[in-house]
Order: sequence, then structure tokens, then C-alpha cells
Amino acid sequence: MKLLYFSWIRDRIGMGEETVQPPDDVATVGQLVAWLARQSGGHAEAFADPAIVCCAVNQEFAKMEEAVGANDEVAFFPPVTGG
Amino acid sequence: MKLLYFSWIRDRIGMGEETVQPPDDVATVGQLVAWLARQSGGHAEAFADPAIVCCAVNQEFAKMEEAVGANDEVAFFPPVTGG
Amino acid sequence: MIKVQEQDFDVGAELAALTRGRTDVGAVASFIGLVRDVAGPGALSAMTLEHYPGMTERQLAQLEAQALDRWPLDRVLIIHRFGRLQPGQQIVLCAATSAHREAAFEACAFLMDWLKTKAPFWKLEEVGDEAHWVAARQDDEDAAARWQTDRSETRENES
Amino acid sequence: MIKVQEQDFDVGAELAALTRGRTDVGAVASFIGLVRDVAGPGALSAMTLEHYPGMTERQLAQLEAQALDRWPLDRVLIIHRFGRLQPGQQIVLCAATSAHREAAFEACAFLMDWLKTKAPFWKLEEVGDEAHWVAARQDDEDAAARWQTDRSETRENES
Repeated sequence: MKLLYFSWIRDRIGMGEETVQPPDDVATVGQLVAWLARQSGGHAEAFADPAIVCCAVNQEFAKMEEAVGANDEVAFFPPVTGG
Repeated sequence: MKLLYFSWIRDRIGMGEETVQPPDDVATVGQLVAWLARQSGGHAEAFADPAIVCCAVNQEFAKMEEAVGANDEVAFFPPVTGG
Repeated sequence: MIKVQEQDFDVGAELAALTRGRTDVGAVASFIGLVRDVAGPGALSAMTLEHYPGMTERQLAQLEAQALDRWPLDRVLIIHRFGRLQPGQQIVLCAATSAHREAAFEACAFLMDWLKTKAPFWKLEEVGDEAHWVAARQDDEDAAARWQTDRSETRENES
Repeated sequence: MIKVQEQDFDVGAELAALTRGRTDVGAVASFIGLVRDVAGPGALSAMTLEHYPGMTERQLAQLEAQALDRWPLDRVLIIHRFGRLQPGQQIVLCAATSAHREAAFEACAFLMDWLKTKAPFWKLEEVGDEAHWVAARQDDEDAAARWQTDRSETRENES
């Protein structure tokens, strides 16, 4: 599974991109966030408050219930500030 | 009193500008319209329906009750279509 | 700034001039009105804009002042052409600049609605051998009416 | 038309291209967003726009399609820059063209409200020796919410 991080999420994790293989019981965005938060101190800090983390699965906004799989591109970022 | 005519009001009257000396009992825009309508066939045609004629006194929109005097610039025109 | 002119205008240059050297203006809303061939492709040969010199400038300056008074704007620009124009040519440019986009958008829409109903312009359309004056539209009146407030009511009734 | 680019854009040329050779488009509404020195004159040294390449283009194309679907528009233009920008520089240009002004104005405001809340951009402001990420604004969320319909709700929930 390809992960992308942007803005202060990337700053806290310390990298913009990584490939991970979460266990089989990680089937949704919310479960992936919970699993990622245990991977390092930086990850824990980035996902300390999941309520302020946004997610996109395959470049479309996704809610915490959304399913994720091994072939998905999953991105995490703070609320966007375009325009 | 200086009068200006625009658009189809001018076309019907046959001139864009004239100077008139209405009698003393012409004291408002409405009275001026009634008096002008008797001055020629073109005037009569232009002011046949006063409800669709707009007026400006000294370059500000004016209603039929508005006072007019000898030193005023009075313009008549159809509803505007700017922009 | 108000400009009533026969010649065309350069949209890019006019808009850029509104914010040149400024770092406190985040929003530029603008509107360009073009001569539209309402009678169908190729039917309208030209449109002549007549106006009331003197009153036009006066009304546009009042309109600018009202917009500046009503919204937190930095600058307002209204350029309105007169004379004989071809289909597709530019008639009018309105712009409003502000720190924030809401004020700029609203003011720009207000300027256009009021131009349609308060600026002393009249349009003569040439279609084939016929020329006819464009009638004012009721929906333009309705659009302008939504900006009515007690203050603008009062102003409208001033002599 | 969607453009996501690092280089600056020419507003006059971009807007003129939308209606070149056309005689059936009467209205061009547009909005230019500029880098604003929110911290006070001279305080902001630069703002860097980061974005999510791929998703940005995808979201902007969906936004364009929604505007074209929702209003009787002729064309939509969205140009959004990324990279490091100075105060006063251009960030974004939105435009909508239509036969009539109401559709053009509404669509242009809609594009900006949705860009603020749906386009995957993030702003890093440099003030003195400090750099901080700009937080999303609740009032931008509120502004975007006014365009919500059943259809856009559904679209938002699509995977």
C-alpha cells in the first residue's frame, strides 16, 4: 500500500511517502490510521488527533469508514487551504 | 429650460435637444410632460404613454412630482439599458 | 475609478493596475460584458450604445461611492464604452478589490446590476436592414432590487 | 479548462482566449486571488503552496464539470499555481463565461468556494524566521456549504 503525506502531517512523520504492508485486519481508513499511529513517534504525533486528519483514497476524499486495500494509494493531510 | 431627449424619445420628437419656455403653471416634471405632448405630433407620440418615459432633472433621476424650473436641465428617455 | 469612453480597454492592464505594488489585497473580482448576437449567429451586424454625457459619469461615480461605502473594498473600477460596437466586442468592465473574496464578488455583482438599471445608456441593435432600440428587462430591475436598502431608497429619491 | 502550474499567468490573455471569435457569450465573470501579507506590511516574506499532484488535477476537473452541469455556462477556467510565491503575486484565476451574467457570477463564486475547501493545496507562510502552515478556515467551509445539494452530497461520498 502506497502512502502519501502532506503539509504538517509530512513534517511530523518526517517523510512524504512510504510503502507499507499493514496486517489483514486493517481494512478501513480508520483502522489504517490506528495502525500507523503505532509505527513511530512521528506517526503517533501526526495521527494524535484523527479528527483533524483528512484522507484521500486513490485521489478521492475518503471518510474513516472507507475500505482500503493493498493496491490503493492512500494520502493523509490536514484540511486543505486552496484558492 | 434646456431639454434633452435620448433613444426613441429623440427619434420620435425628431431632435436631441431644445430650449423651451413653458408657462408658469408648469411646475413639475408631470406638468412639463403634459405641456410638451401638446407642442407637436412628434412630442405627442413621444409622450403618448408617460408611464414608460423616464426623466432626469440636472442629471439625477426624477419622478413626475419633482419640481422643475427655468434654469434646470431636464432629460427624457426610455428605461436605461446599460451594462 | 470611472471611465466612460469610446475606445476599447485592455482587461489585463486595467486589472493589474488595481493591485500594483500592493500586498494587502487578496481578491480581485471582475466582470466583462460583451456584445452578444442575440438574434442568432451573423444576424446582429452592430450595436450602438448611446449615453447621456455628464449624467453617465455622475451616476457611475455615485455607484462607485455606494459600493465603497457598502463593502470593505480597496478599489472599484467601472469602464463603460459608448458608440458603435460589433458582436463579440467588449462593452463594460467592472472590478472590485478587497482583502477577502466575498466583498469583492458581491460588490462586483452589485455594480453590474445597478449599471443595468441606473446608468443612462441605450442600445440600438442593427439586424439586417432594421435598427431597433433594446427594451429594458424586468429581470434586470428585479436583480437591482435585491440590493435595495433604506439608505439606497433614500438616495434614489434625492433630487 | 484546468491548469495547475508553477509559473505565473497572463490574466488578459487567458480571459480573452475564453471568448475569442465568439459572438454568443455576453458575460465573463472572473476572480484573481493574490498572496496577501496577512501579518502586516513587510512581515510575510513568502508563501509556499504545496499540492497533491494528480489529485489536484482530478478535483479541479470534477469542479469544472460540476459548474458546467449546474449553470448554463459556455466555459470554465481554473488556473492554480503552486510553489513559492511573494506577497502580491497571483495564486489563482477562476473564470466562467455565459450568455448571461447571473450564471457567470454564481459559477465563479462557486468555483472559489470549492477551491478553498476541496482542492488539495496547503500554504506554508514565512514570517521572519518562522514558517507555519495556514489553518483551514471555518468560514470557508460555511461558504462552500451554501452550494450543497443532494447531488453534490452524493458526489462527495463517492469513493
